[in-house]
Amino acid sequence: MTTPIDLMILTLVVISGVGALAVKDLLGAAIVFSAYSFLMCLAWAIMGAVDVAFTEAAVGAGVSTVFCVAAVFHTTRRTKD
Amino acid sequence: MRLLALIAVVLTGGLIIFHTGDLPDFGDPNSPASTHLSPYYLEHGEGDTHAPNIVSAVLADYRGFDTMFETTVVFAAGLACFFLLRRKTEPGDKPRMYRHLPTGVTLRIKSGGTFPEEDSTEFRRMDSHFVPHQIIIKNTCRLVIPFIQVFALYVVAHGHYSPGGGFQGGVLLAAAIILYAISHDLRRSIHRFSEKVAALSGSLGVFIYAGAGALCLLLGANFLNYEALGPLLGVDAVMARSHGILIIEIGVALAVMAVIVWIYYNLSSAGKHDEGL
Amino acid sequence: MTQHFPALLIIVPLLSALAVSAMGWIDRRWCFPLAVASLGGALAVSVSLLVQVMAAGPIVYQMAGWSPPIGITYVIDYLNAPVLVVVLAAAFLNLIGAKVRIEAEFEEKLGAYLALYILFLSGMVGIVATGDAFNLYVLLEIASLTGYALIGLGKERAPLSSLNYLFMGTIGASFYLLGIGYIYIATGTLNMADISNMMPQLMGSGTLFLALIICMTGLFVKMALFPMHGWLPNAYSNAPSASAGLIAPLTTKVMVYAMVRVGLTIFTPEFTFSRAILSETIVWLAVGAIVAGSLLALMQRRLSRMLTYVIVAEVGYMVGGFWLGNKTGITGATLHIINDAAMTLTLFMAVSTITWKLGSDKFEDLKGLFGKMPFTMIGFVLAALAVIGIPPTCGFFSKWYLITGGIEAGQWGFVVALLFSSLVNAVLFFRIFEIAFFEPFAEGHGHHGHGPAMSEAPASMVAPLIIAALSLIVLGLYTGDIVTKLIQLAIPAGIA
Amino acid sequence: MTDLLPLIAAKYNYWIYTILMMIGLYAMIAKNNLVKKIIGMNIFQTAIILFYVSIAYKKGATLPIIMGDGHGGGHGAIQAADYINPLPHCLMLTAIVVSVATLGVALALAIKIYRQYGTLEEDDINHQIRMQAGQ
Repeated sequence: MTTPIDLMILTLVVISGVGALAVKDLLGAAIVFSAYSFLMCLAWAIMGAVDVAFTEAAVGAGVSTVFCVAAVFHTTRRTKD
Repeated sequence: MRLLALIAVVLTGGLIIFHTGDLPDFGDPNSPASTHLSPYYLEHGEGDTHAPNIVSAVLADYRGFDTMFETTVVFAAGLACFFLLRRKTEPGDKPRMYRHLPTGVTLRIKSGGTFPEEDSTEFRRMDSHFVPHQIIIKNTCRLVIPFIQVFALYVVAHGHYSPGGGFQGGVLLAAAIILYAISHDLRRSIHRFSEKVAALSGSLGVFIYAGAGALCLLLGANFLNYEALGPLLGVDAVMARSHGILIIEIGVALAVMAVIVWIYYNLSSAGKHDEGL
Repeated sequence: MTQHFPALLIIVPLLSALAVSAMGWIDRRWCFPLAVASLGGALAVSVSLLVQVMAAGPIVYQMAGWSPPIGITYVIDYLNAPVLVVVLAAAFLNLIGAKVRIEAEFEEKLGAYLALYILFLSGMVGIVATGDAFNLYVLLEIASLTGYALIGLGKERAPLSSLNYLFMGTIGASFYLLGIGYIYIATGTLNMADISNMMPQLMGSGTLFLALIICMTGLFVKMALFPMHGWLPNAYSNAPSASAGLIAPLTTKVMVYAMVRVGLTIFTPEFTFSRAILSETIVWLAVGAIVAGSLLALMQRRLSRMLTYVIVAEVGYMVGGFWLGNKTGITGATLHIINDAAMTLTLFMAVSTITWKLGSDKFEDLKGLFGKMPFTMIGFVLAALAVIGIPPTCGFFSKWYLITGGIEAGQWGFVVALLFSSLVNAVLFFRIFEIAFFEPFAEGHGHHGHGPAMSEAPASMVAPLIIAALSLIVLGLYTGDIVTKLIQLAIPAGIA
Repeated sequence: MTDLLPLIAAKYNYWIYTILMMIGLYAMIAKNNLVKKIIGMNIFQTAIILFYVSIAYKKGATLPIIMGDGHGGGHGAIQAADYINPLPHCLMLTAIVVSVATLGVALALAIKIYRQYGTLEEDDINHQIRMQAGQ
């Protein structure tokens, strides 16, 4: 049986995923997306995929966010959706 | 467009959810996925490669050919970002900002004026006049960066025994350099780790990987069969595989570090390499 | 050393791509010779593999020395040996033909461009040669990622087209990856031969049927089958022409090859064609692709854009032919992979030569082109005849197989669509011949009646073009051999 | 309800992955802003990684790092059922790397597009293209 914390984290993952797409500010979206990646990394660590979780923590929550912020810095923060 | 997207998405999702019932239950140890191939890796992985972390063994040895292309993908992404974004700018074509460190005064020098020397201790170049002088951030990063780098080296070298390996270590090494670039500025980071060095060490990293494989081929074994390196390293076949994994992890780490930093340089300055985040 | 040739096929381009990219920073003069040498070497290896396969049957190469289900294998058999030769030959000819343009357009970034070019090619070669379902995904991503970059530095709308291509390409590749996941959950293995060994016990599996649908959807997106074709015309027509000449002949064709491989080798034909409704639907999609591609091609006023819609229609030919599910149809589809790669290569090289001299490929600028660039136009005409399907050229034979297959399967819609598309192609190309041959040269009317002076493109551009055009006739003449000695042997016995 | 609950719990991961995939796919097709589309693309890719990681999980098993004295002989035979399936993990490392590579290239293209059109909104860009074509 899956533990409640596992279900909770997965639900949070979905919420933060929707949040990243709903925020009307690209810098905010990048940061919420970083939170999404981090929660995903937690979910994977719980499922025993430590190598994958480690990579996601370094890449998804770290480098990807830096790339997104860099791109937003050179374009614009504003968005219509 | 939105309606169309919604229909497509709901169709796909519906199809997949409809078939979820056919899948084995989550965590079922008797599903075909867990019984056909993976027991071999678990039971023989350590004996074959001397790497208790089976993920590393599979990644770098059994399916090492995939990983070679994984590294190549990263390298290709670096090349692609460079190719798409990089543009040359002539130096001195716009005013520069300098801060006089002892007084904190900001100077704006128009093009054609005399600029202070690049390594001057009194004047420091800034991206714009509102950049604060963050002594706390700079010094904290200066303290943290060496530890990140040492940890990254540990992650690379200890990939056989614990989670981690070339890719994760490479990303951490890159993170240290990116941290330096953010806390100080992009120019100083490029001064220490230049674009050319990044590009060349990206190629070198992939070359270490593919070259190790090709060396096995020259020694008469199949491509990437590290057993062939045994006589060269003076160890038996199992240890040769273990050392082979280490060699290619180092190659991956080098390539990934260089390329991630290279991509960061190009993205954070939109290809101009003058001022970063 | 011969037993290592399947690995050399990949190592030679990969190592030379690294060397080329390094040379771009050290001494740019070495980049081009290195690239040509590596492609030439890989081409020689692939020809020798073709000879080996024809003499001694399929070759299996175990990467890292692990036996098949455990490690990754490369399998060279009757199906992919000829495709490998065509892929490498097309890239080689295009590289030589585009030398002048590449050096003029990307002088600063020559090393990066050529490295991306070779990496793209090594991805394509890997997709064709691999015997591992997941390895195919990784190579697909290499080819796609480099492809986005090669397209992205083109004319004004290129970045946007490239980004749209990236979105669609990622959707396609991710769907393929998802399909592999479903295969893995049902069988527990990733090796193609191993999966197909298990298929007889899993005939009724719903999971595998879903996997088949998802994999095919992914590949259809990547090959731009009709409802998902939106990205292709923009991406190909805005790309730099050196890249278009590489990507247009290879990407869609190699994706069709991957579809054939997934359909025949991973899911055995018994499973792939077991649900009539699926085959029917896909054949009708292919009919839609042929009709829509032909009609949209008629509406274009630019040569390169017209050709991109011809590609959309050609994808319909191959997909439809394969999903007819009979031996003739699959033979036609496989033969058409080879022929269409050669035809598209010739057409795009001709367009590249024309735009190099004229700076435009709008129809009204093509006037009097036969007098001005006779050799280029010879190549163009040959390729056009092949696309229309006139007998001595190769296009006729594959179309013949496809139509026969359609009649055998009773798919009259497909047959009619093929005939309609041939008619439309005839209209398309004869319209261009008319503009280029009969109408007077725009600036020549003040002079004597001798017509415009000849001003052909440099020989390094025209010679590869002529070679590619002649290959269309050679392929046509050797159709019998290709079919009986290779393709017939590649099709599993289970197909009627 | 009593039948449904165990069913949902047994397949919860698969449900979540499908939902995430739908969210990502919808964002990629329907969103107007290019960076939002790129984020949607990454969500789509991570959803598939979640699917693979869920395949690998085994109840009552531990991490795929073999415990023992490190010489392969000092302990009893290794029971495969005691360790989580390592193969999908290895595949997904590759997939994560591919996704970050794609992200880098996509953002590079987005910066290039912004430089060219001064906006990241797709409808504004299409509008500008139509205006240019009309002139």
